[in-house]
Amino acid sequence: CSGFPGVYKIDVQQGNVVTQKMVDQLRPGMTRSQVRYVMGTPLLTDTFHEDRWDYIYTMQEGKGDYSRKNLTVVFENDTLAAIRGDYRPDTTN
Amino acid sequence: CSSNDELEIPDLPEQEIYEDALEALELDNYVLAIEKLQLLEARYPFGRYSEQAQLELTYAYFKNFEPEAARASADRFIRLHPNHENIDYAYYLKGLTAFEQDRTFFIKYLPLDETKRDPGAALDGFDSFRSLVRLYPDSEYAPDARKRMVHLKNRLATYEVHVAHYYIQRGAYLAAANRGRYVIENLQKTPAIPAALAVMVEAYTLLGQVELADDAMAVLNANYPNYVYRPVKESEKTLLDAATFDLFRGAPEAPAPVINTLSDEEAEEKRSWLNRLSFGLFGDDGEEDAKETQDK
Amino acid sequence: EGSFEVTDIRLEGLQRVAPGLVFRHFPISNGEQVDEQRLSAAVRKLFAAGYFEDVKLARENGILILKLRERPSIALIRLDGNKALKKEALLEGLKQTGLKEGDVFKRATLEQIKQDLVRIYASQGRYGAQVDAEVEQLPGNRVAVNIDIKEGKVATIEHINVVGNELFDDEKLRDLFELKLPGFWSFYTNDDRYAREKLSGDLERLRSFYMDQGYINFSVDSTQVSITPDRKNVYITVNITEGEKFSIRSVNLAGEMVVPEEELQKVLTVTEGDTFSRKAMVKSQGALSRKLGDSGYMFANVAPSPEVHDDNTVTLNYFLDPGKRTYVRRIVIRGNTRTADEVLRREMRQMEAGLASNEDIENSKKRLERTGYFSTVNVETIPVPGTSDQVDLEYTVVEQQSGSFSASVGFSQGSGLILGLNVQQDNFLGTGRKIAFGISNSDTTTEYKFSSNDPYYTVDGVSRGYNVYYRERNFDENNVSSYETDEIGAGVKFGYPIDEYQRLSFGANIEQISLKTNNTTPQEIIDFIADEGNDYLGLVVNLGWSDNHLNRGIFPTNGYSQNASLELGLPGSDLTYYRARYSLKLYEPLTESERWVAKAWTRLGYAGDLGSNEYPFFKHFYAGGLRSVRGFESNSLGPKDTPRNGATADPFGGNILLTGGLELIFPTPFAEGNNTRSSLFLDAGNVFDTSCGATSTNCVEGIEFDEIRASVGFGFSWITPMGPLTFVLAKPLNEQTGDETEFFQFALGQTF
Amino acid sequence: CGFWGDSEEEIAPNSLVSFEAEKSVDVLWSADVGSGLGEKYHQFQPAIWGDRIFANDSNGRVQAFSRKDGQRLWDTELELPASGGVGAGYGTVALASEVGEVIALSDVDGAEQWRAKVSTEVVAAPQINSDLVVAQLINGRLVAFDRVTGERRWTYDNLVPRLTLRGTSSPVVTQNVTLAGFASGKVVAVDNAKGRVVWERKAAIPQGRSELERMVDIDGRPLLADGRLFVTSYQGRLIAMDPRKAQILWSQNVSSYRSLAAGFGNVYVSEANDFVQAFDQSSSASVWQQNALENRSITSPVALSSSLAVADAEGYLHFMSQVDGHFIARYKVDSDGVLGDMLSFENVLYVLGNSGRLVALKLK
Repeated sequence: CSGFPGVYKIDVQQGNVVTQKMVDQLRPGMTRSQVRYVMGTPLLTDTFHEDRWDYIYTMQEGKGDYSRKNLTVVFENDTLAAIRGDYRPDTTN
Repeated sequence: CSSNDELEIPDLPEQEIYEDALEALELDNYVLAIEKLQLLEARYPFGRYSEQAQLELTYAYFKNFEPEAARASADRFIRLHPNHENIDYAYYLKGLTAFEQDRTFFIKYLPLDETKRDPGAALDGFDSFRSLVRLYPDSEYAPDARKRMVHLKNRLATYEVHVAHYYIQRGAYLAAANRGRYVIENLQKTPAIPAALAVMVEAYTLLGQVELADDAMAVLNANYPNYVYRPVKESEKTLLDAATFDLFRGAPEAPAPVINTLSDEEAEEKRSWLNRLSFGLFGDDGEEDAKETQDK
Repeated sequence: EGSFEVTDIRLEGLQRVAPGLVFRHFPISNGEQVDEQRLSAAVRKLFAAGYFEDVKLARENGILILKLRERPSIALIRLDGNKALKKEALLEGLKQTGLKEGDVFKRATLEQIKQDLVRIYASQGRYGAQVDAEVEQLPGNRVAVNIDIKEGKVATIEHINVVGNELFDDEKLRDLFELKLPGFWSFYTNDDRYAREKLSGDLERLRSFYMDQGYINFSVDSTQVSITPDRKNVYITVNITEGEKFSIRSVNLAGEMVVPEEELQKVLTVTEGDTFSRKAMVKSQGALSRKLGDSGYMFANVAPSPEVHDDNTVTLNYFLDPGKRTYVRRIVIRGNTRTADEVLRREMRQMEAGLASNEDIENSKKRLERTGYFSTVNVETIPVPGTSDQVDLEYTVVEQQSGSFSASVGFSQGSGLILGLNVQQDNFLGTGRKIAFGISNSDTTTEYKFSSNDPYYTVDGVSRGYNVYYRERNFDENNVSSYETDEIGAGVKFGYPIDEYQRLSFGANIEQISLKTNNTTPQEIIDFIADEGNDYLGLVVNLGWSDNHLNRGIFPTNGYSQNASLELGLPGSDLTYYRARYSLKLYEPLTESERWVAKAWTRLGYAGDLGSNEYPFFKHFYAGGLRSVRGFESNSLGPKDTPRNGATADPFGGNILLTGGLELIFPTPFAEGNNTRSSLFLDAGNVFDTSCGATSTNCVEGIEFDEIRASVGFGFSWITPMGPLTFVLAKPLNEQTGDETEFFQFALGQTF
Repeated sequence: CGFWGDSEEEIAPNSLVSFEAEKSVDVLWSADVGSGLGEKYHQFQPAIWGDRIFANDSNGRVQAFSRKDGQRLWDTELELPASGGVGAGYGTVALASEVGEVIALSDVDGAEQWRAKVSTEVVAAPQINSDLVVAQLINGRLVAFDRVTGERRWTYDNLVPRLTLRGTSSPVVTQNVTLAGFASGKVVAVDNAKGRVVWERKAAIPQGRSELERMVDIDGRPLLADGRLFVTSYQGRLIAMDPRKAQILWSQNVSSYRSLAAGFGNVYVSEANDFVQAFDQSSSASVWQQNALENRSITSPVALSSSLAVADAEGYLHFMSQVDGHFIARYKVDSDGVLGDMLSFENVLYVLGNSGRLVALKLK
């Protein structure tokens, strides 16, 4: 049995909330501060990956289900070069 | 009712007051020494002894357990006499006051693991020691200051790792990764670095950031080849475990190595026999219960 | 003369000023080429330093000679005639304006001393003070400054006149003022001394008084403050226009709805038709920004803008600017020099590196307070520099003794050597684990007990605890039916949360009890042993439910806590029984400061056998005593046993417990801080027995309400380093013959 | 120092000086004007019109007496907190209250004619001419009402500092100009038709740093004598002006918050430190100074035939010779002391003491 049946567990949320509206505003060549203005300050910036910001969002519900989303933003000499992860900028409009 | 015909303090010459003060200091009568030195400062503010008297006054406050007064008098000395030859002593005293401020009598003799608690005023001590070491590297107090700085830095690093381990257990893996990163970026050259890297590896793995985890592991193995990486996350305790007092649970693979601050790099400690018997109450619980070696 | 090279500098006339000081202000040093112009500039700079009355320059080819005449320094400032203000206060005041013993004396300082002192006295309301000072030469180029003060009387407020008030009379409005006409207490409170800040504070109170009752157009037109020529009396006149009373026409929200509007509407406490009140408007503004804060918008800005219409109604608009979603970067914990960081962090509902939520931050603070390990808990939100959407949280705690420690060694002819050591620590060595162990030895009881409970056996708060005890008791002495028991037992207990406030618990104990009788053991016990024997081994299961909404662990002032428990002697044990208990504590603050609180409590119990054997008498409920109906000796209420061989009847307890009470908690006079609690109480209750033994004489079956005992009294509790100290003065209201009452009761170790 | 508040040493009033009396006081009559002046530093002054004298107490009770024998003619109970003295003239008696009301009574029978609201307290007696009743408020405002109907005709506002000296000067209302001194230290002439400023002069300049040191109130009533206008100010100057051309003729550094008196070509001042000084009206030279009454908190001086009279806080009347200021008589008139200005009319001195007793007396 998973731990104690019926135990109340709190929700554990981590990381930045990312919305499609935000992602749509991303354009290649943006500076770091422009990305930060659109997406907010990233909570995950790894020491060994200067040129990469990860906008990860995880939610572990007390009731059990777990969801995770991530958007990796890659810079080349300080301008936005690539976007990887669970969102696609819909730049049609 | 305030009789303000105070006794007129006789006008003693500067020399005599200073000698009385030194004598009181010898006899460890710090209250009297403070009184004399304060009188000297008021009567002969620019006298021959005024600079030296201020240093002695700081020392007397420190010995008399008056941290605020000691810090204020040290600051005033540093401001007034920037190029006095034993100004390094003033920095040192200021650092010592802060360092000792929190270690009240009661706490010193309790088996409390310092690295799990609030460093408190000791942090202010860190800055004074750092300016002492930076400005006067060859002062006679620099070595001890450096040693205390190392001790403090290690203690802070170990504290961060403790918190990271809690967040791993709690399931807040990004928080744990950031705590690990804080040690790497701010508290370099401490024995807790490998444990901090290990936490980052585990946190990134649990976050599904395989690439970041592998890179962190690479850095860990490169710099600390003989460090044995072991995840900290314990499987969830079940009803069965609870009922059978964990005896059949099988000890979680030995938890990440204990970070010993001043002793050798990677001592390892299993959960002691006494600890298991006393249901985790007494003795070493194997968690990063860093021993704090005797203060030289 | 052109320029020349300075080979050496000689100082003449120095008495007390250190040479180092001169060189620091004289910007010329050996080996420099100097000319006339540079020399005079240097002299001017040295003179400006203020240590010297006169600086002359002379030259012997390369050697520069500075002829200096030091300005006298103030060796002593003597004050005379100062009664109301002590010498230290005045010297401190002078120091602020840069004038203290040891300073250099300049002619201007004399005039400055007079003005500073007059201003210090004026700030104390002594407008009539007169000060004069003169200088006295002392040997060694030093001076003493003698100051003579006539303090004069303090200007008291003679008259506060409010002009233009039709709706409320002067008397009512004057009550709002902190500035008061001289009253009986004025000599002590000094509230009749005029101070400009106090007046502006009073006007603010006047404005909110009106604005909170609908008078949105209220205004203070002008105020005049005048003082009598003898500077003893102050007259204050406040001219106001009250304006009309307004009600709220409609409330609407505007701006970016990041939280669904219905949820925001729910939080509002101002509704259409209410009388306008600025306080209510501001309260709803706070509620709105907190609601936004709960979903991550910590820096939300809610601006209320009332729109006044001429039909005496107001449209209340709230403009919402949520700002950016905010995240918590780090949670720093300060002040826990003894408690381990994890013990605090595990109570937190707000996570690091996650969305910030006001509710979680506030709830974390409450949970820390609920542990009872800290006397005060404060939380501060600090914006992270360089970001507009990250904050750090800093929780600062002040630790306090939680638990108790008592040791006693003594000797009494009655019970021989008395040895007692009882330690109960809720936060043992700061690990958050609760440890209690006791060793006591006297001829009525010998007891060894140990119990421990780890509230966080799992990270979610599943607790696990153990207890083991060995106890020999002789009930002869302490006013209960007399018999002796030998008990030994051990058990384990688990508890786990089922929501933010409720917990379930279950535990199992193995108990071995043996009874011994003596010639005064009452009949009931003799009969019981006859039926059931005197040796019982059993497995006892405890099921529990608790629901704790209290706002603090120790001395709560708000919220309620209730718990119910069921103890079962399981079949297969020698004695099968059930013992159900329920207790409730309810705190209702009476004032906003929550220093006056009404409390209601009840403790109920019902027990019975499970068929095969009689309900064990030693599991009876008792009533009376400090944690029950105060004013009666502990355990002395309820049915009595049937004595044998001429012994007196002793309380026998019962299987029904009915107790409760009401309390008024009030602020302890002369004591700040929250480590004391005083209250007036009304207690009531008793125990009853559903079945009396065949041979029992003074036992009545079933509940009789006129048997309920009650008492009133005063209780005081204080958290000492040794643990909570409680004493009670109680007056029973309806004691009956045979009741054992106690006017004064005292205990170390429990609060009530 | 006692427990009940600190017993600072009071600055003691000078003791009475002994001297050889040259004249004696003859009390013509005295009358009781209600429950006295209360302790609220009320400076009530009686008013004379024709052969009647009017006076009020602090509860709004106004009475009229015959000037000859003190016989009470009428007595009106207004049941409101009077804050200023009473003004009389041209058939109207006007009184002001603490809650910002000006009340006009008929001087024949004391019946109320009209009542008007003003924006704040009035502590000076309203002044009356043939067609206006002018009141000066404590916030530096002058309000003129139609004497008969009470309808507001004009107002003039002068900005006063936040902290002022208690008490306001009563304006001098001539037929077509009103002269008023304010707590701002300014003297203003206002035309009675529309209330427009004719001229404005600074009688004193505030000095010093604290609000206390910068007070320059004009609290005494300006004095029109022989074509000159004399104005005193607290912590300021005594100035003599030409009221038409608003030109300052001379000034003397004297601090006073009292009204002035004139006689024998001199102008008499009760200084703030209770010295009495005489200055020549035209040359401004100081003729004589009487310092014996220091710290006795004396009232404004009043010329009575050849003598100059002041009263003090212990209720003594001191008569000095107008020639050289030496004492010629003394008489205890009211044990509660005298605060308000006194009146002299046809060689009779009328004194309203703090106990509420109105006394008419002559010097023989």
